[in-house]
Amino acid sequence: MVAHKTSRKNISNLHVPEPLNRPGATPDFSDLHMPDLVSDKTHTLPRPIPLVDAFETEQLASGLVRVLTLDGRAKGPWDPKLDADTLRLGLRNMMLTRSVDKRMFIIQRQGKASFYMKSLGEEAIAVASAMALKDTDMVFPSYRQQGLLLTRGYPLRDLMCQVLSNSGDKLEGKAIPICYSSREKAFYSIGASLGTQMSHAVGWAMACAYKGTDGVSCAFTGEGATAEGDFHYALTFSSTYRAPAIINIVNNQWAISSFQGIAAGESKTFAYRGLGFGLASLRIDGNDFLAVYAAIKWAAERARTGGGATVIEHFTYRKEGHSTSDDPSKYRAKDEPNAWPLGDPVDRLKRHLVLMGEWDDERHEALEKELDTYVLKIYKEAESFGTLTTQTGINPATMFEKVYEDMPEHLRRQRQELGI
Amino acid sequence: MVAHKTSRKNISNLHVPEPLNRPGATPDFSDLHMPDLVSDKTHTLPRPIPLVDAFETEQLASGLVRVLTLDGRAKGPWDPKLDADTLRLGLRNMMLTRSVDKRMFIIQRQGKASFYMKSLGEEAIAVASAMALKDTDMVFPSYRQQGLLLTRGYPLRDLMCQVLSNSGDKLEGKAIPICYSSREKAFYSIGASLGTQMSHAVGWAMACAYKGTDGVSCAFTGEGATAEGDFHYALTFSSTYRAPAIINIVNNQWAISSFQGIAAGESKTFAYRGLGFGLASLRIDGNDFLAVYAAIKWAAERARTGGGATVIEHFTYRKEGHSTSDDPSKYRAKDEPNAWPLGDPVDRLKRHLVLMGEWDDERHEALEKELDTYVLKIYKEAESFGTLTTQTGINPATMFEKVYEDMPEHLRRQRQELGI
Amino acid sequence: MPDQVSQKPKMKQMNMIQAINSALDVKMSQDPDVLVFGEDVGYFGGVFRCTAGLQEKHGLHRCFDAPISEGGIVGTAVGMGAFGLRPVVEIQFADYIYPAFDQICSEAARLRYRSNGDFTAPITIRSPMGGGIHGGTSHSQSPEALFTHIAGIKTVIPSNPYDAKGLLIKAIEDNDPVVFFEPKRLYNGPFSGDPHSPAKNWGGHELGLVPEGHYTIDFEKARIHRAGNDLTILCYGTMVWVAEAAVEATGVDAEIIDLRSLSPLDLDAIVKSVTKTGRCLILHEATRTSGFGAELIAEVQQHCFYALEKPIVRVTGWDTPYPHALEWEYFPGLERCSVAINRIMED
Amino acid sequence: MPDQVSQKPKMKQMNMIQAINSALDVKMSQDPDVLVFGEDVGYFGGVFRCTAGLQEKHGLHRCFDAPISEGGIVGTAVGMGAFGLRPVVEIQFADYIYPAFDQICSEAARLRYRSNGDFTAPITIRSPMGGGIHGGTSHSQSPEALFTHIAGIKTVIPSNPYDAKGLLIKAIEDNDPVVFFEPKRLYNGPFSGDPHSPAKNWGGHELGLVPEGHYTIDFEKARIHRAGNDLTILCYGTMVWVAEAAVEATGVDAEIIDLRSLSPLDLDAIVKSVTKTGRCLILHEATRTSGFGAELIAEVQQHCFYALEKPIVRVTGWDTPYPHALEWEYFPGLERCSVAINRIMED
Ligand SMILES: Cc1ncc(C[n+]2csc(CCOP(=O)(O)OP(=O)(O)O)c2C)c(N)n1
Ligand SMILES: Cc1ncc(C[n+]2csc(CCOP(=O)(O)OP(=O)(O)O)c2C)c(N)n1
Ligand SMILES: [Mg+2]
Ligand SMILES: [Mg+2]
Repeated sequence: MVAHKTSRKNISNLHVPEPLNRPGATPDFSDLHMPDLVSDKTHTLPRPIPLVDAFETEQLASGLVRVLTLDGRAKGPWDPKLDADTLRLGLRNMMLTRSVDKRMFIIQRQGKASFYMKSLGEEAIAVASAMALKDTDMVFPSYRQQGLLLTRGYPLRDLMCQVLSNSGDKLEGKAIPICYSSREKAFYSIGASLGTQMSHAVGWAMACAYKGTDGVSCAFTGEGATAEGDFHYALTFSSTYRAPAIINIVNNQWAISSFQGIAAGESKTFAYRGLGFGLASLRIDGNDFLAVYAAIKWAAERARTGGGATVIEHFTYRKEGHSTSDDPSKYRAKDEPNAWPLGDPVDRLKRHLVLMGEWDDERHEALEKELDTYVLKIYKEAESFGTLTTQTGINPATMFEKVYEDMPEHLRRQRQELGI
Repeated sequence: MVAHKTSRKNISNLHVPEPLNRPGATPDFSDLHMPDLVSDKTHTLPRPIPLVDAFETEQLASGLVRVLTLDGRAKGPWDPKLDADTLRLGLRNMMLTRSVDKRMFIIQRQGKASFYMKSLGEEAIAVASAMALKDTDMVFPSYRQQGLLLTRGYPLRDLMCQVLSNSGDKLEGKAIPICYSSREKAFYSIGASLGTQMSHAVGWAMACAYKGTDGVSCAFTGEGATAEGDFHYALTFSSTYRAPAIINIVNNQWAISSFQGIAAGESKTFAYRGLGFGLASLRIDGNDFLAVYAAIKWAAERARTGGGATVIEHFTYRKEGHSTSDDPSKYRAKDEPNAWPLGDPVDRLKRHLVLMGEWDDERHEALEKELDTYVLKIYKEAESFGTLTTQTGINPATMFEKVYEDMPEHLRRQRQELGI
Repeated sequence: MPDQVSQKPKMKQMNMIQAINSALDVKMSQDPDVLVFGEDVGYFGGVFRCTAGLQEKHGLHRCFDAPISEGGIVGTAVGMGAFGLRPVVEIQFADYIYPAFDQICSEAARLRYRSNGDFTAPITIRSPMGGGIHGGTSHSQSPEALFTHIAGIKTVIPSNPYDAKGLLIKAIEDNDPVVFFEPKRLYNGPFSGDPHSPAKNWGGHELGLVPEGHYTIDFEKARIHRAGNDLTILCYGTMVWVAEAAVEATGVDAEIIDLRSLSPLDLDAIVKSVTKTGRCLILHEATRTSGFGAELIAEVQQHCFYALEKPIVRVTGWDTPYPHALEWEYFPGLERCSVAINRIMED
Repeated sequence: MPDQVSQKPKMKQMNMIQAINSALDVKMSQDPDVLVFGEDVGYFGGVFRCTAGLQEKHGLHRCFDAPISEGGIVGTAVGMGAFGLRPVVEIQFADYIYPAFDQICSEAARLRYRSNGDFTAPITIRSPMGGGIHGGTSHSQSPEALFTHIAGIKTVIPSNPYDAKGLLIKAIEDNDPVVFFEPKRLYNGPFSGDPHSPAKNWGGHELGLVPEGHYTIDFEKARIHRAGNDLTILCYGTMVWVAEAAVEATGVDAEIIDLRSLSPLDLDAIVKSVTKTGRCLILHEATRTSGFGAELIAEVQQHCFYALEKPIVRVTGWDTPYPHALEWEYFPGLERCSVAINRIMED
C-alpha cells in the first residue's frame, strides 16, 4: 500500500517494508495511495442497496467512501442526511470522548492510574458507530473505542473508576484500565489479547440468527491485529454461516511502532480482504463522521435483512502514542499527526455544522469548556473512591471470586491461606 | 460457491451451507459455478508475464486456467508445450503414484499397516508440480502429495517401509504412515496437524531470500485446512516480506465429510483469497497435468525473480475416502467421483498423448501392468523388514532419541526405567 | 451425596460413544439453547460417531459442520456462550486443541473474571484423547495437565459410559467452560493395557448400563473404582482399567480412585484413602514431566506426609512424543503398572 | 564444570535489558544466520528495548518488525530454522504466547522427532514474563510450566544480567527450540518482593557485571544463589530475589537454588541440597495447580523421601487470573515467603 522510501542497509533479497516517514523527516503523505481528496469528481462513490451482491462492492473496498469534503460539505449518495441535533450530539460525544481521554492521560501521568489509552483522532469511528447501531446491538470493541461506551450513556464515573481500579470499579479491580465491560450497554468485555473478540462477535451474531432475533454484532480490530488468526476465523465463520456481523478494521496507520504496511504487506486495502471471503467490503474515511455513520447503517441493514457480514476499513490516524507507555517520537516523524491528509474528525464535523449555520466557534469553545469542567467534576467524584496507588479499598477476598461461578474448594483453601 | 439444494429442517435464521449431492441422490454438478467446459471460446484465459501486478490476476483467480480440453487437445497461452518424453514421464509418475496407492490401501486392509491415504484423482497436482520445480525447491506437502516424492525419485522401498513402520523405516517408526520426510529430496517433514506447514514454507522462502539464493518453497494445503490460522499467517507473511513461495490450495471438494462450502462459505473461489493480500492468484484445473505444470512454472518464475508469492487453487476431486479410516458413502452421493465434470488426470493426459500419436491403449495397459508388478516386487522387499502388526524390529531405545539433539538426563533415566 | 439420578430410570446398555450421544440428545431435546458443532459432526455424525443422528433429529442449525479451525470453533462458541447459548463443540482429536489454546486460556477461562461476572462462557469442549489406537504423535496425546494449570477452566475425563453421560450433561449445564476429554481407547470397551489380550466391549458391563434420560454426576466427587486397604491408586480415563487389571494381576488390596474430574479435584477422597493405605501410585498416559501426576503428588505429600510409608510413584507416558511403532513401549500398560505396584508394596 | 567464559573477558555493568541486547548483538555479529524479528523489535527496538540498535547496526533484513501474529512469527521461524538459520523471535508478552502454542508444541517441539532428525528447529523464543508491573491479567502471566510438559522444548528463565546473556547465547547456539522467558520485573534491578521498599537497579550489583563478548552458560547447571544448610529453596526468575530477601528477613540458613533452566533440569543439585537440608520450599509466581512447583515436588519426594523432615511447601501465585488492583495480594511476596520459611523451620 505504502511505498518504501527511506532505504536502510539491507543486503539481502528479503523485502522488509518501511513507513513513509521516520523521525527527523518532514512528514509527507503524497505517496499514500488514496483517491484525490480535493476534486469533487472522485469524491463520490456509488451507494448500492445493502443487499447487493458482495462482489459488487469491489470498488468500495478499494476506493474510499466519503461524505464530508475537507472543507465541510456533505456530498454524494452516502450522505445519511442527519438533522442538526443529531450532528451536534455526535460532535458532543466525540468531544466528550476527547475530554475524557485528556483527563485520564493526565491522571495517569500523575501516577493515579497504571495505564491509559487515548483514541485521539479516531473518535468518529466509535461515536458514529454507536449512534448508527441500535443500543441493543452488541459491540465487541478493541481498547480504542471508549467512544462507544460514552455515546451509549455509560456512567462516566464508572468508566473512570475502572481506570482507577478503585472501590467504585464495577470490575473490582480485576481488569487493567480500559478493559471495560458492560452487558447493560451491550458493550462486550475487553480482553487485552488482540483479535480474540472478533470470533466472539461472529459467534454472538450466529446466536442472534439462531434465535431468530434481528440483532447484529459489531466488532472492532486495529489494522495491526488483522494478522492474528482470530481475524481469519471471523471472516471464515461469518462467510460460512452468513453471520449478521459488522467487522470493523480501524486502520489508524500504526500498531504501536509498526506502520500499517507490516500487516498490510502488498494488500490494496484492508477492506479488500473481505472480498476474498465473499463479504461485502467498504473502505471509508474514518475521520468523516458522516461516512462512518452511513457505512455502519448500511452494514447493519445488510446484516439484519439476512445479507450477512460486512467488512469495513476505517481509514484514520492515531494522533497520540499507542498508550501511556509509548513514545511515538521514537519511531515516526514528529509532525505526522498534523500532516495527516484526512484532517481531524472533530474539526471536520464542526466545520460542517458551521457551514450549515448550526454551530459556531463560540458555542464550540463553550462546549469544550463545559465538557472539561464536567469531566473534571466527575473525575473528582471517581477519585474519592480511591486510586490504584493510594488505597483501592478493594477487599482481597474478591480476588478469588468470579474465577468460577461457585468457588471451588481449592480456591477456598487458598483464600484461607492468604488469611482472609 | 456451491448453491444449497437439499434443504433439511432448519427453523432458525442461521445459514448452514450444504453440498450438492448427499447419499441417495443422483450426483449433479450443474450448479457448480465453472466456465463452460466444452466451448473453445471460454477455454482460454490470458497468461500475463509472471511479474505482472498481482491485481491483474483477478480474472485468473475467479476463472479457471486450463490447457487440456476434455477431449485431449492442448490449447491456449498457458500450454507449456512439453515434449512427448516429458509428457510420458508425467503420465508414468501419475500412474506409479496410483499404483502405489492401490497397493498400500490393500496392505492396510490386510492389517499390515495402521493407516493410509490415497491421492486418487489428484495425482496431476503433485506430479506436475515436482516436474515444474527445481529438485532443490523445498516442497511443504500435506499428506496427499506422495506424488512429489515419487516423482523426485525417492526410493519406493523407503516410502513403503515408512508406511509399514518397520525396521527399514528411515524414521524408525516415530511417525504415522504417510508422514514422510526427506531433506535429500527437498520434501519437508509432514506433520499431521493441518495447516502448520504453510507458515514454515513462508519462513523457508524468507530464508531463501535472506541468503540471496533463488530458491523457492512450494506449500500445499487442502481447501478445508485453509480455515486454520496458519493459512492466514502464510498469506500475511508472504505478502509483507514478498516471500518467494508458492501457496497451493488443493480444492478436492471434500474435507473428510465436509464439503468445500464449509471452508469457502460465500467466497467466489479459494484463489480469490490471495488477492486480498495483494498476491498473484490463479485458479486452475487440477486434473489438467499441463495446467498444473504451467501454473507452477509461472509462479516459480515470479518468485525467483522477486515478484513474491502466488496463491494457486487446484480445482480437483477426491475420488476415494479421506483415508483408510473413512467411508465416503456415508456422506456423499455414491457416483459423485465419476460424475465429476473435470474428468480424471491420468485419463486426460493419456488421451492427449494418444491424440498426439505418442501413446496408445496397449502401451498404457502394459505400463500399468509393469508398474503394478514393480510396486508389488518392491512391496515384498519392504515387507521383509517387518510390518507394524508382525514385528517391527525397531529398538525400543530409539523411542528416547531425537527428542532433543542430545539426550537429557531425565530421558536417560526414563530409558533405564524401561529397562533398556 | 449420591449421584443425581432421577428415580427408577429406564436403563440401556451403551458403549461410551452411545452414552455421549445420548447425553447430547437429552440436552438438545430439553434445552433449545444447546447446540453442537465441530469438524464433521453434522451430517456425518463425527469421525468417532459421537454426534450421529443429531442433525437429522434436531435440525441442521442445531448440529452442524464447522470449518477446520479449532480456534474459530472455540472462539465462536465463546461468543455464543456469552449471548446465552450452551454450545457443545468437538475438537476432533485432543492433539488438535492447541490452535484453540489461546481462545480457551485467554478468553473462555478469563471472561467471567475480567468482566466480574458480566459475561460468561458456559461452553463445553469435547475431545477424544489418549493412545492405544496406533495414532502416533498426533492422534494419541493426553494434554489434560495443561488445562488444569489454567484458572477458570474445568477439566473432566470419564472412564466409562455411565460416567461419560452423567458428567457430560453436567458439563453442558455448568456455567463455566469445561474441557471434556474422552479416552478414545475406551469408546468401545474397557482396556486392560495389554494389547495382546482380547478386546472387551461395554456389552454386559455394569458401567455400560446407562439411564436413558437425564441425570448428572457432580464434578466434585471422585469414584472409588475398587475399595482397598494397602495402596491407593490415583488415575482417570483409560488408566482406571489398566489399574484394575494390574491390581488383579498382582493381587494387592489396592484402592483405585477414578478422579473423573481433575479440576475441580476431590482432594478429600484422595487424602482419606492415602491416609488409610500409606502408599500411593499415580497413573497417567500423558508425558510425565509436569503431568497431572505431579500436581497429585504435590497435594498428597502435603496432606498425607506423615502417613506415607513410601515415596509416591508415578507410572506415565515417557517424556517423548507418542511414537507410532513403539506405541506399547510408550503406553504405561499392564506390565509397567504391575511392576510398580509390586515395587511400592515391598517393605 | 565452570561457566564457559573466555579468558580475561572485558566486563561491563549492564542491566538485564542490556545483557539481552548484548547477547543478541554478539551472536548477530558472529553468525550471519542469526536474525531477530517480532512485534516492534525492528526500528523501535522492542517495547522493553531489548533489541534497541540492532536494526541500525546489523541491517533491516536482520532485525525487523513482524505482523501481530504470534503463530505466524513462530511458524515462519520454524521454517527458517529448518532451512538452517537461527532465528530469535520475540513474543511481546508471555501472555501472548498462546496463539503460537500450536506452532511451539506441535511443530517446533516435534519436528526433529517426527522426521527422525531430518529437519530441526533451532529457534529461540524470547518473551518477557511475570508480574509486579501492574500489568494485570494479560501482562503478568508465568506460563513456563506448560512448556515443561512438552517434550522437545527447552525452557529457560534467567534471574540476572550475567545469566541472561550467557543463557541466551547458549539458547541461540542450541540446536533445539528454546523458550526463553525474561522476568520483566528484573529488567532494571533485583526485586525483593516488597513493592514498598525502594527500587534497586543492577548498577554495582555483582551479577550485573557482564562480559562484553561471547560466553555461554550451560542449561544443565543450576546456580547456588546462596549456600545454606537448614532449608533448600528452589526458585527461578524474580522469586530468586524474593527468596534472598525472605532468607535475610527470617535469618534462616537456607540454600537458595536458582534453577535457571526448568527443562533440562539440574536434578542432581536439587537432590544434593535437599538431602543435606531435609526441608524444601518451592517458590513460583505462576498459578499453583500444575505449576512447575508440582513437578519439583514430585521429583524431590521421589529422590529425597527418606531425607525429608517436613512436607515440601510451595508458595505461589493463586489459582486465579492475575488481578490488577490486588497485584500484591496475588504476588508471592516477601511476607508470604517469610511466613512459609518460618513455618517450615518449626519443629
Ligand atoms: C495477542 C497479542 N499480541 C500482542 C499484543 C501487544 N499489543 C498491544 S496493542 C498492539 C498493537 C495493536 O495495533 P493495532 O491492531 O493496529 O491497534 P491500535 O493500537 O492501532 O488501535 C500490540 C502489539 C497484544 N495485546 N495481544
Ligand atoms: C489441526 C487439525 N485439525 C483437524 C485435523 C483432522 N483432519 C485430518 S484431515 C482433515 C480434513 C482435511 O481436509 P482438506 O484440508 O480439504 O484436505 P484433504 O484431506 O481434502 O486433502 C481433518 C479435519 C487435523 N489433522 N489437524
Ligand atoms: Mg493500528
Ligand atoms: Mg479437501
